[in-house]
Amino acid sequence: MIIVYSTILLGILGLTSGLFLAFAASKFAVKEDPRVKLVEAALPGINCGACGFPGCSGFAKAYADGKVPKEGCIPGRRSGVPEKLEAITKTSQEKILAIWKESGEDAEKALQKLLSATGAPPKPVPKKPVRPSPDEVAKYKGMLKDNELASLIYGALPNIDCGLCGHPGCAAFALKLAASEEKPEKCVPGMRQNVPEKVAKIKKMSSNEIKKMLEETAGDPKKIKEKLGG
Amino acid sequence: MAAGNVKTFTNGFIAQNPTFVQVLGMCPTLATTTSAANGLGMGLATTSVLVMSNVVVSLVRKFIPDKVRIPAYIVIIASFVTIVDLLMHGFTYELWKTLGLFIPLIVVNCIILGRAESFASKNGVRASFLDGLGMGLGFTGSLVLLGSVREFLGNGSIFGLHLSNMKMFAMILPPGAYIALGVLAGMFNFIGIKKAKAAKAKAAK
Amino acid sequence: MREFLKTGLVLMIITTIAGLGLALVYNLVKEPIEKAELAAKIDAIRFVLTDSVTGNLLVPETEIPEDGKALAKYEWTPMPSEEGIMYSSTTWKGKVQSPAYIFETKDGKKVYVLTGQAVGYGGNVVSVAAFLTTPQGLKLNAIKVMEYSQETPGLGANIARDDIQKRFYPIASEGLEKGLKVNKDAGIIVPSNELQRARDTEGVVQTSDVMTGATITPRAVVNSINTMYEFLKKAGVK
Amino acid sequence: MSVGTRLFFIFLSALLVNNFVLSRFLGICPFLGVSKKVDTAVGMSLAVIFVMVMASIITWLLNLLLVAMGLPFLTTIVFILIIAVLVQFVEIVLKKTSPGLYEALGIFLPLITTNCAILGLALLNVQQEFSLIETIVHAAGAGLGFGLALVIFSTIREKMELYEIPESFKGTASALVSAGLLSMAFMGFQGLVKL
Repeated sequence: MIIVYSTILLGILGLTSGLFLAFAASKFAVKEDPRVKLVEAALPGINCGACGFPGCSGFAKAYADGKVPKEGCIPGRRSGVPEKLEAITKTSQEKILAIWKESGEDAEKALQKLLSATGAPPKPVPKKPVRPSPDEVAKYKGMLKDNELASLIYGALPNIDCGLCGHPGCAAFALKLAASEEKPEKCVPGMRQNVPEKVAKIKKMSSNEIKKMLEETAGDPKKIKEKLGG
Repeated sequence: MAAGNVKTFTNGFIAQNPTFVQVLGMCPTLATTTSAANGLGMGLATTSVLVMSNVVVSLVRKFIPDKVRIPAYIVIIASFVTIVDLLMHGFTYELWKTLGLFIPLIVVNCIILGRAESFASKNGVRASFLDGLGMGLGFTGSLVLLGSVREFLGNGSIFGLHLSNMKMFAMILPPGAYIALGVLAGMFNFIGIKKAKAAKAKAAK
Repeated sequence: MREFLKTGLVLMIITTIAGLGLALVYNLVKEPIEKAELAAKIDAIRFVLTDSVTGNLLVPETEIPEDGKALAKYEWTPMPSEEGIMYSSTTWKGKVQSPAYIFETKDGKKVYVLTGQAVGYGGNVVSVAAFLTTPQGLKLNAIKVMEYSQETPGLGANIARDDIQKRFYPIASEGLEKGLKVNKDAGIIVPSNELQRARDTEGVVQTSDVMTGATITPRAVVNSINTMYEFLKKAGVK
Repeated sequence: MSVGTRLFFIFLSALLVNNFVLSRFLGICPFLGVSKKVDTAVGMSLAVIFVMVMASIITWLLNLLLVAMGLPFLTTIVFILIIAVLVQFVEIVLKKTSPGLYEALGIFLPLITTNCAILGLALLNVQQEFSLIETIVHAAGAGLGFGLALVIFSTIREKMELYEIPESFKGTASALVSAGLLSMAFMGFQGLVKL
């Protein structure tokens, strides 16, 4: 007898609570900003409050308004949450809405779609910097000749062609910087030699100032660094 | 796949140790670690429930609509806890008598629902099984560690073997639990920071 | 509408399976639990029936029941019981479980074995006690605490230790008559050579030295003894 | 001891003597997590008190049903299911009816489902065999006790941000040690109530 009672009682309780929640959810439905929902899906969801925010949804809202860094979620740090958060902030609003519609407002599916779309690996595979081959480096160096801004920026870079910025060598990176398709912070060794300030200085210079500096230093990176060092 | 699994398994020991790093599951940690044996008993019970619920949650994760996600996971966890409670009550009567109140509280132990939500609901069965096992053993490790520290300071014994008759009774009382765990957490961070510094120094060289 | 049903049904399936599983496990485990608890009870009865001073059994060995059937022969229920509780005391807020048992000692004196309980830190603290009829009146021969799972581990749960339970017995009828108190409530510290005298004459049980920081659990045991004594008096036992 | 004093004793013992966080070790995960800022602490305490009282009433009634049907082993699972459903319902209603209050209070609610204090309280109400009024008073006392400990602790932690703490003791480690001292202080209330 006990078995029958227990199964029926729990069955009824389950049904009523399920219907109750579904009914309440639809009756009190509220439009949610999909970006916050995506961020929430990326978080571990344990609501531990270690970030100081009350639960993951609190942290998600704050992150969406840019009030908190992507490492704010302490348990998430080692399971690749910062990379996912970065991928979300990078995608534009229209793209998010599109993905949101496509995946029928299911945060999990939308997150997977978004991560695969922006190439950020859903699984946190550590990026091993690929050391560029010498001929690749030479090829880009050749292309520097006819672009003064790029060759001046090249002079400011550490020129160790480590590839940490994700580009094959400093020359390629300099060309990208000149076309402002890349951010100077990407140059990891450059951080200690305040490369970002130097690049900013160069960007502000007019074209003949650049030409003058190139002639004075004859394009020698060491002299360019001294001039820019300041 | 094997390397990934080993990593998921060992993840729970140091890298994401539930007690010291993720700061989860504090209620049973502080309460049952008055002795190493209690800590061990509690740790193993939690591990078994954690592994079972992780596996089942990852099995059914596709069928559960998002609206009833938390109640569904909690029902799964609660039924495993009650099963463990009944089995312990029937077959290991002595241990059950000492751990009475804390077995039902495993249900709301933040680790289990945490792992169910953040890991099991997003990964396959094998990975969830290993994660549950790793996290559970990491949790048991920290429970036994804290249990032996408190038992040693509290009544001079570990696992009941009498070592010293220095009895700092405060260690058994609630404040002792907080302080002991605080100091242990501090040491854990200290080791972590020193390791990180050593790693950075090596990388910079 | 369909969407509601889907959610409701999914949760219902899960809870029904859970309910079924639990009920099956409960049925599987019901006998072992009863067996384990009966075994524990019989051990307790054997324990309380041994004279704490001389260490030998008050009743002949053959009288100690081996199983539920043998135990039933000694049952004694002077009052009606509802939900297994025969008597509850308003003064001591304790309860006496039904049934009680009567044994005959070797020299024909009656021994009343009762199961009493009182609310402790987290729940009921249940204990089995034996009261021996002596010319001066009823004497608490021994007590064994059975159920203490809700007490705080390491604090109240220390009541399980035999050396601590020894502080609660034996107690002469004069102490019982006065109504037992824990030494903390009586506000005195009993010197270690006076423990027995303090119990027999003033009815004060010294526990604060062995169970510092835990007063609720020992107070629950003392209250259950007082309740059992009050029950025996009400049941007309001299 | 008249009913009134007994109720007051139950309230006082839940509030101070057997404080849910500092001596019964229940509800520590949010206690450590959310106590960084005072306003989140106050919001969290209100949410906890609110849910504790409602959950206690419903679980007390359900327990009558369970005992009547002779299913004692279902207590845990039925209680926790009700708590989870209740919390989720309150969150949905709050999000719609008063976004302002939801902003301050509602976001704590998913955090409360995994809070050991609520289930611990529900189980204690049943084990102590409280009547309905006593259960409500006990729940209010426990909730206020939780809130009291949380708010006091958050003020301490806000001050602690200013002290220079050794690198490895920042954050949770120093929080735990100061919680230990706070729990020692609360032990001072030990003999206050002989329940």
